Amino acid sequence: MAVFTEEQTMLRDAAKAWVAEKSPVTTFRKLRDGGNADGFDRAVWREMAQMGWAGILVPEEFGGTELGCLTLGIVLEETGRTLTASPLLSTALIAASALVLGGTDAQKQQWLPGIADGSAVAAFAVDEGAHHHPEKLAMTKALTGTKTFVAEGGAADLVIVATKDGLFLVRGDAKGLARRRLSSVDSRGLARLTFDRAEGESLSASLDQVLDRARAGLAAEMLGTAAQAFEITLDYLKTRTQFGQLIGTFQSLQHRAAKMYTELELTRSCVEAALIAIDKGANDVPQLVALAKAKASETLHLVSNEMIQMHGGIGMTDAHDAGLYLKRARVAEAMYGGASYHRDRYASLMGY
Amino acid sequence: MAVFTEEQTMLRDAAKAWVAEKSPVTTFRKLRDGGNADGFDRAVWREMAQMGWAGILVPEEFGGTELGCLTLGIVLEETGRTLTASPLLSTALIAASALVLGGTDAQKQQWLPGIADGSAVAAFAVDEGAHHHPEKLAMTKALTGTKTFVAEGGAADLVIVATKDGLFLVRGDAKGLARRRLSSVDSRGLARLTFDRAEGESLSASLDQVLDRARAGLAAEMLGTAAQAFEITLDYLKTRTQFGQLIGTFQSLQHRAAKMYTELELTRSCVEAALIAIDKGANDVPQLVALAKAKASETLHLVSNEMIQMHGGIGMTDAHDAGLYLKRARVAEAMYGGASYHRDRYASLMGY
Amino acid sequence: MSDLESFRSEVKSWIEDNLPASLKGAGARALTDEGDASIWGGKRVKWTNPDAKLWLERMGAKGWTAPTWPTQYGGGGLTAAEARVLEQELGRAKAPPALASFGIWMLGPVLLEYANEEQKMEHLPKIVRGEIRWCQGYSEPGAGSDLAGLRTQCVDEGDHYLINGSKIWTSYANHADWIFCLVRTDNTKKHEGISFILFDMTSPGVETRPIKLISGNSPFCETFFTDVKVPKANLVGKLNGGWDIAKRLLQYERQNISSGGFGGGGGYDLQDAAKDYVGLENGKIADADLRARIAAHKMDAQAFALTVRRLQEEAKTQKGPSPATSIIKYAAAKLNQDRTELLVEAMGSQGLGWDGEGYSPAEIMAMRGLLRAKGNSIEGGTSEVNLNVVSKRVLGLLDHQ
Amino acid sequence: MSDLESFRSEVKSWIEDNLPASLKGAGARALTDEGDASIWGGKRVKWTNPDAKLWLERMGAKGWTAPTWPTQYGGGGLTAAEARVLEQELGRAKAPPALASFGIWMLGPVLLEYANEEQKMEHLPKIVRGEIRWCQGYSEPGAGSDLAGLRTQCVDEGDHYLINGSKIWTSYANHADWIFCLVRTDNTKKHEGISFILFDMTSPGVETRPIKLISGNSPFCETFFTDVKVPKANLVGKLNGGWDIAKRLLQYERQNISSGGFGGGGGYDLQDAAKDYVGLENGKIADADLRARIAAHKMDAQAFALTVRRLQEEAKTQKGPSPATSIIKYAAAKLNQDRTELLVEAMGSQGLGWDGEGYSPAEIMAMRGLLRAKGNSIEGGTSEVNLNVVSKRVLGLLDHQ
Repeated sequence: MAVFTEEQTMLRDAAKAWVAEKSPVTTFRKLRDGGNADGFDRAVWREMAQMGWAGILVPEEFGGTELGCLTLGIVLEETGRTLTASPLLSTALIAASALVLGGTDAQKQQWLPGIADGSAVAAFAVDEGAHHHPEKLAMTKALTGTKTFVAEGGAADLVIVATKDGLFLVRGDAKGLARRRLSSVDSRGLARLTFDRAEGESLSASLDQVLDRARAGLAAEMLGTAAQAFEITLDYLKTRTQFGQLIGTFQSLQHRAAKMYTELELTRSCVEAALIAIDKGANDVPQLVALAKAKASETLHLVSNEMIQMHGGIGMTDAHDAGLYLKRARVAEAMYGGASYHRDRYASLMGY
Repeated sequence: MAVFTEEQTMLRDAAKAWVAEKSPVTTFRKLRDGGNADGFDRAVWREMAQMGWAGILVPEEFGGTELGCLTLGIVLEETGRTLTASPLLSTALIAASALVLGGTDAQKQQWLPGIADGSAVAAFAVDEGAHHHPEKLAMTKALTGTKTFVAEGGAADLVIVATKDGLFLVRGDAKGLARRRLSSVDSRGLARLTFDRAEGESLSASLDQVLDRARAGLAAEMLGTAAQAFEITLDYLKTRTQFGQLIGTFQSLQHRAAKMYTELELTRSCVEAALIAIDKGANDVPQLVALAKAKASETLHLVSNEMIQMHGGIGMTDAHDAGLYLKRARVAEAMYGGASYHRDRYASLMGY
Repeated sequence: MSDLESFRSEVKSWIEDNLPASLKGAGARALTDEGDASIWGGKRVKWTNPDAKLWLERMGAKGWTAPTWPTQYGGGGLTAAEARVLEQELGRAKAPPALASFGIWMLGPVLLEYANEEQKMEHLPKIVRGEIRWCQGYSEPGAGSDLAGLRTQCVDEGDHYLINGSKIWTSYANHADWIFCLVRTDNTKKHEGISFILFDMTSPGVETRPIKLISGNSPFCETFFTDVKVPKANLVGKLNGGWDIAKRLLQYERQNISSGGFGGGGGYDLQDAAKDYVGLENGKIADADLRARIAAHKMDAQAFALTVRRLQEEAKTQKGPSPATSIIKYAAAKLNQDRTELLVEAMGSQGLGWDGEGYSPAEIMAMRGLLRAKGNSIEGGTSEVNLNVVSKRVLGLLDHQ
Repeated sequence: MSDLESFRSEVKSWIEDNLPASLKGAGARALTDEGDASIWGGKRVKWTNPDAKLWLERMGAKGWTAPTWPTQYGGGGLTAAEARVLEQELGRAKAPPALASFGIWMLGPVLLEYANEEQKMEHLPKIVRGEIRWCQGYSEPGAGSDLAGLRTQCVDEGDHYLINGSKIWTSYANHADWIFCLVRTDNTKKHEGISFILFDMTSPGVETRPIKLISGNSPFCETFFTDVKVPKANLVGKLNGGWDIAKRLLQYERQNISSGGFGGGGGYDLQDAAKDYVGLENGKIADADLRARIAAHKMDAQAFALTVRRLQEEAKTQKGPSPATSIIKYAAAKLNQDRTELLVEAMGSQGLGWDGEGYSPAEIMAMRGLLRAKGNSIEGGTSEVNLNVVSKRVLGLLDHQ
């Protein structure tokens, strides 16, 4: 990983410890089996906020620490490892970014303290159809139409809405907004939102800028998910015996493991570079973000498939965690554009 | 392989025996090192014609046997195994097809007997630029312009020329035709032909029909090349020792070998199906030919790369045959459209 | 008229007379986990459609559920050519399959080869008529790819065997009447200590527990044997000679998987899904990257279908399945995984539903199909084992020393 | 002004004063097989450009050809931070490299670690000044990936060693002055019977024979030793202790390959070639399938470059190359192969030339580059060996028993 500051290293260690104690995969499994309608546990989210994570992008005057996207990415990676279901991405990264980048003083005052202390949950509504095409949105400032594939859309207290006329801020309980929860394969809090001349306020942040932060943050979470899926699988290779041998001694599995490791290392470089570029306000953010999201999608796809295959039959059972990683993988791969979308975007950005 | 007739089996065995005795890879190597300008040996070609191969598509009245494309494909596969350089594809398959499908009686009388007895060598001139785009030809019946990547173009006694106004037959010594031999990586007889109001006769065969036969025949040759490259490599895996072990006992190489074998079996099915469909005049020839050429290109690409890698350093030396297979592979892959072209064509044919 | 053509017209009119009207044109419903369970027959079948029962009875009486098996065992006694005619005519009439059966696909062929006369007379006719539903007791928790590492004990108690142990991945064990089972009869040897035995699933001491898969279905069970008494006459072949039978049966299993390929994911064709969800631009799927990958997959699928047909034609002169079926099993699994992944990708976020509102049944089926397909490269021999088999048995490469 | 900044201005003015005018802005010419041979220095160097000679002499005198080596051995004695400043300023001035040298990249670091004082004083300064050109005697015909299987005999004859055997893939052995060589000094052990020795290539009994590659170049030789007498003082490290030195040196070799990546194929950028040969449609490369693959490759290349930089930064706190360099070597080889294949594919039939009329030099270079790149996954440790190293040393997986 990148060379971290002491503060970042401490934060990572704290996140690791918290996740191990408070949010192992069994926690997510209980949430799923309990049929939680929000797709996350509000008490857990408040605990995460108390750790300071909800305010990592929020300026100190509004109760945050303003440590930047790389720092938030470190936490997202750790929570991604155990499939922790929370509004960390939608709220602490996306909504906080939209407000910091484009909110009026009044809007900041109204929302940022709540974001930082975990009392306000936010969602980001972009997609209007089955595929991610933010460059072809139909919805206008009239705020009428449908948004789908909205993470935390069912529970959100505020919704950042992307339209062809820019971003808008709509309260979760706004007039003209109807929400329907979706039962997605990853059992997270996805929803479809229907707007009928909904009440909203304009935000002056650019959609592309907020979207790129969303993608980079999601890529960090996916890196954690992939890294953990790989480590679980590697452990299995070191303990499962067949033909009187640890299966990890079979060369074809060794080479596949080494290739996964290589992809994970490459992906880590891309994710960290994108987050660092965002924090620096560098010119090549769009390109680095496309790279990070595409790589994270490809790597998580590969690792989640290999996790099942290398576990054999046991990985196919609902009782094992492999299926949970696979299911989360497919949703995260598609969200804010899959590998195919970002390859196309990368090529266009590079002028060919 | 497909269930062959007794005649086809005999022909295959005869081809195998002839190739082993008269045209092993060493023969091609000598031809290359000798700097033969034609890219093939005319004496050898006459011998092949005496075996009856040049007349496999030629009607009996013109000195041939009219046994069909599958039969000719069997011979092309065998000659492809040892990289036999000959005008078998350009003359016995492509030119004979063009004449049989679209020649007048006079044209047939003039050319088919010579094709069947090996005295006439033919070439097929299609591409006008670096990439295969027969649907966008610029040359018209005025027969003015440039054709490149023409196999046997330097030596041909007659040239079948593709234009947007259909096929034309141009004598090798026609007025208005200038030829320049190209030194291609596969050391075969490629040339660039420049036409300046060249004399030619129209042929009524359709370009697509002749082109599909050319592609299917080339795919058969490539299947043989790939199959032999694989067998040479498999032999090496069974004899080369490293770390006190035959390298063929290493599981990662075993799995890669098994995957190559799988691809070869799949490719064989496609090549044979395309040739059989051509002989039957089936409706799905274009689709099956796109499939066969794409699959043959992909498989030969894979096998020629693995041949070098599995041989290690020795395969990198000019003294070893691996380089010869690799070089021929890249030329054959591109000729009459590579895998990318035929994937696009297949999708378009299927309506998406 | 040739004998074959006269047979064809005989078949035609028989179908015309015997295929119940309600089933005409019903087509070959996919035999997926989600299919109608009654097609599997057996003692505990619950017929949802009386015409389906009638159709099985009529086909069973003719022996046409097992067309090439000898008539003395209830089979159809047809030649390979006649069986193909039968298949063609059933296809033409879009008749639904009368019976889905591990007895026909897997057990029957090895009984014909290895069982004694009494065993054949006892079991084969009931298989043909769909009266007994069989399950396969092969894998164990510690013996998956390394099947021969199995530990289920079968002890000779003089007048009977006593079986103790457990199996896993027993398909539909909770619905089966009988099991064909690999057991350990000698603990001092590995492959040479295995026997092949048949027994009644209602025997005291047999318990089954369905396994929930990641796709939400439970086509497999864990199966536990505690002091199960089995008559000694139920041993097939020689004591400690079960491994050869086991391998043979696995070949039939792979061949069966191969010829049908893997299904699941619903009937939505990939190119139609791409057109519907991604749309066309100038007649081409608008996402050029996805289009290229769909075309590549479709081409692989056609290459696979051509290969299955070619191997079947070539196999006519041979006896039994060839080791090349291992490449087919490997390729079929990969194809089905590619197909279901592409289908879900084409559907975008609509392909990511688990259930409930907001997703169509075809969308839900697509995701469930993707999840279920991950097992294709594990069940019936992993892809890794298939590749090992090809490299050793077909390519002649040696074991690592 | 910090020390580093004052060092920077010192470097700047030194370059200004000492870089010959004709070389200013010449840039980092690729050190490919086709490059100017004089950059390799050595006794037999033929200077094609007197300014290049001058530049080497000046850089060598400062020790800046080996900036971090101690000054007592002729090195620059710079800290890592100073060396980076030097590199930056040379880059800013687009100065050509003064010297390409296996002595600096591979031999020097292990001499610093393993050699005795006399050996360091003898060899290191000449390496720094480019006076002696070294080659590497590692692989043998029967010992490629299994390097420790080497058989070249080194027998103790009392006052000297006698060496018999042969090496293969000795880079530029026909141009080298001296060789660092692995030899067998004990036939009863494998790894523990290997020693690391240095000797003069003009010694009687040394013969070299260039190997022609499929790309048409001959960067490697077969090298034969017949009763070559070598002073006993030329042994580096302990007798039979050469394997540790060998492994260490291989790490430096891989690190060297990694940091530079593989070159070749000419300077034609892939996306430019695609634009020129395939053309654009609506601003996108007209072949959408090729475009997607070019984008995927370019993204992999950027991911690789970011990773090299990240590992370098992380390595600052560590000592010596880490096992993770094996993934870099593996990835670099694959990337260069992908790049050269795509370049040739983009050029279509124009990329398929060998030489002569009808093809531009860039087109010929593209094909030669493709052919040469096939060796990238073989030389300096095959990709298979790299993956073995990663799985065992990084991932902790065990050997097959």
